[in-house]
Amino acid sequence: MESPLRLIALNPVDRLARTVEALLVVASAPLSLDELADATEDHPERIETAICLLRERHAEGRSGIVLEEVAGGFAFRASRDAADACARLFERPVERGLSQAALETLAIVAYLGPCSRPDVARIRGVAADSAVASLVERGLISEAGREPGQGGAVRYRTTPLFERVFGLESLAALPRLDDLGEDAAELRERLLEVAEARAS
Amino acid sequence: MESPLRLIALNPVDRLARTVEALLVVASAPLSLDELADATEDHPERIETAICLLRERHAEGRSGIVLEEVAGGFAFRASRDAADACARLFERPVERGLSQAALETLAIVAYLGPCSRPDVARIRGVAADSAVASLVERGLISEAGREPGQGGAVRYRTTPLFERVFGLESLAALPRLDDLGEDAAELRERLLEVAEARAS
Amino acid sequence: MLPTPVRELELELDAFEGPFDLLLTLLLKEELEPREIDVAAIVLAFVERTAERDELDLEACGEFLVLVSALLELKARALFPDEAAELGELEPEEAAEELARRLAEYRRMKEAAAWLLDRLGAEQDRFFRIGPAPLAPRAERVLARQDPDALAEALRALALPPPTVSLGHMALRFPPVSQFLERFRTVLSHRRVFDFDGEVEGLSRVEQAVALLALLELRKAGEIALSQAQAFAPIRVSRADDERIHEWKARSA
Repeated sequence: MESPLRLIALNPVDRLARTVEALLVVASAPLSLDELADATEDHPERIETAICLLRERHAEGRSGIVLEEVAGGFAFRASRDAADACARLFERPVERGLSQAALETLAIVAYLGPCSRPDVARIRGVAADSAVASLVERGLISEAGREPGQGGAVRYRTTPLFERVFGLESLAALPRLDDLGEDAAELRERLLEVAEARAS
Repeated sequence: MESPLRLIALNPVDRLARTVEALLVVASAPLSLDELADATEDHPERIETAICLLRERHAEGRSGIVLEEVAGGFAFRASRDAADACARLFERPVERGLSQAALETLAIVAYLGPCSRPDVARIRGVAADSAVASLVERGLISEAGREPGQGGAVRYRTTPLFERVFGLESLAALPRLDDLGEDAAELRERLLEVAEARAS
Repeated sequence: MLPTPVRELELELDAFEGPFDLLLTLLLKEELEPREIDVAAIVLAFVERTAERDELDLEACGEFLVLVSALLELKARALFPDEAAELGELEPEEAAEELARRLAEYRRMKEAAAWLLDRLGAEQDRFFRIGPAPLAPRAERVLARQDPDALAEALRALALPPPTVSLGHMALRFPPVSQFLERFRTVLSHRRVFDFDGEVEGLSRVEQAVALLALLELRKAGEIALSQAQAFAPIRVSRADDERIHEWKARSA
């Protein structure tokens, strides 16, 4: 606990520096001087003074948290001493499998051809936004134009990485689903019918 | 620039504390003791000592960066003094408040999860589709497979973000349902009265 | 306690006068027969009360729906003691317990929701970073080799028709009584008399139960007359004015 005396004695620039520190630790992108000034409702010159103070406090060799000026503003990074530990933290073990949501979304896109998020959502019966986003991020599906018509939704198709991961020479090598429909159109029809029954 | 002399003189726990600081400032989610131990290749007990040191250094009122135990691990957050400045710059995941329906749905998923939309509807007596969709969109709940059996409904569970937003060390920090309100006890009493009336 | 508007809803029914929550207590204590309760009148009272207020209290509406549908369920079970067993294998007493259990569960979840709301208020000045740090190293996600059969399986599962969902214990599994009210009114606008059994033939037992409730409500409102030659004989439904004519004829004869 801090003594009241120290609170009173706190230098205003130091107080501002703390607020800037707080903003930077929460930000997920570098913050510019102007953004910091707006957020703190303070003058850019005083922000600069606070930044000077923080630069000293969060210098390489003095703290694990290092203040860095990058394009677009200021951000915290890990100190160089901690590079190995950071590498271990971010080096992810090989993932064994996909979530149910990801697997279903991937199956729909692979078997039915380019599909939009609304398509996937209709067939699965739940919103597909996060599943699609995560598959795009992993490089298993990618954008493939838009649905016809103005303002059509973005469509997605599987990528070469998808084929590699599933050990397929091409999409034609997918296990057959003849019992569900003769072609992609019939399959789509069937899936939409079931989805409708599920929703009602 | 720091003198080599000071580097040599650096206390080993202090050095470890700096590495932990560095890991926490780049991590995208709270890190558990084990994760910190793995990344630093150090013993959990020593990590604990380092955390103690950091807790003091990054205490409310002492730094803009505050160390917090949350969602099963440790994370940095902005100091409370900086809340106004943060609010001007960042949108909280639940900035615009949660509807009563969303809060009830969230409570059901947190306590009974993983559970499906029909589960939620059964308890609330009304459909929960839009509440579930809004909670998924805010990242407070996410898909967790489907119910077993044919045509099973998608199940949901709360996310680590839920724990962070509500400041819970873990889901175990939720109050026990039995402790909630006297209404439940009163209803149970009525129930017992019914049972006794029938037995007599 | 129930939210004020529902709890304090003053009811003036034939069988009961007082606040809704007392009615509920009496039902749970089995001091009142569910079959004596005029559900339509309760709905009417609630709608009137709601209309008097400027604001629509959705919470109260939700609470009310749960209560009324549970009440309807109790009433249907009490009306069909034999079929109740078939419907949900629940005795009326068990149904009462089930109602209390369901209400308790819903109430606990509401309490939990209130707790979360409080907590959210208390956490309003704590900000964490959501998402990755701006200068964090980028992590590559490496996925192990996957089996393409898993894709086929996933799609096959999505193509399976869902099980016929058993809504046996859902509060809102009844078709609306109003549906049958309208239906019977329409039939009677074309015909003076019809057989209830013939009209509900082919409907599920639950639908038949609700249809009978509708019939009773119409009878209570004085819109129709009911007659039955003997127990288990078809129920004959006629317009109320026709009944009066019959009565008059009978008395004059």
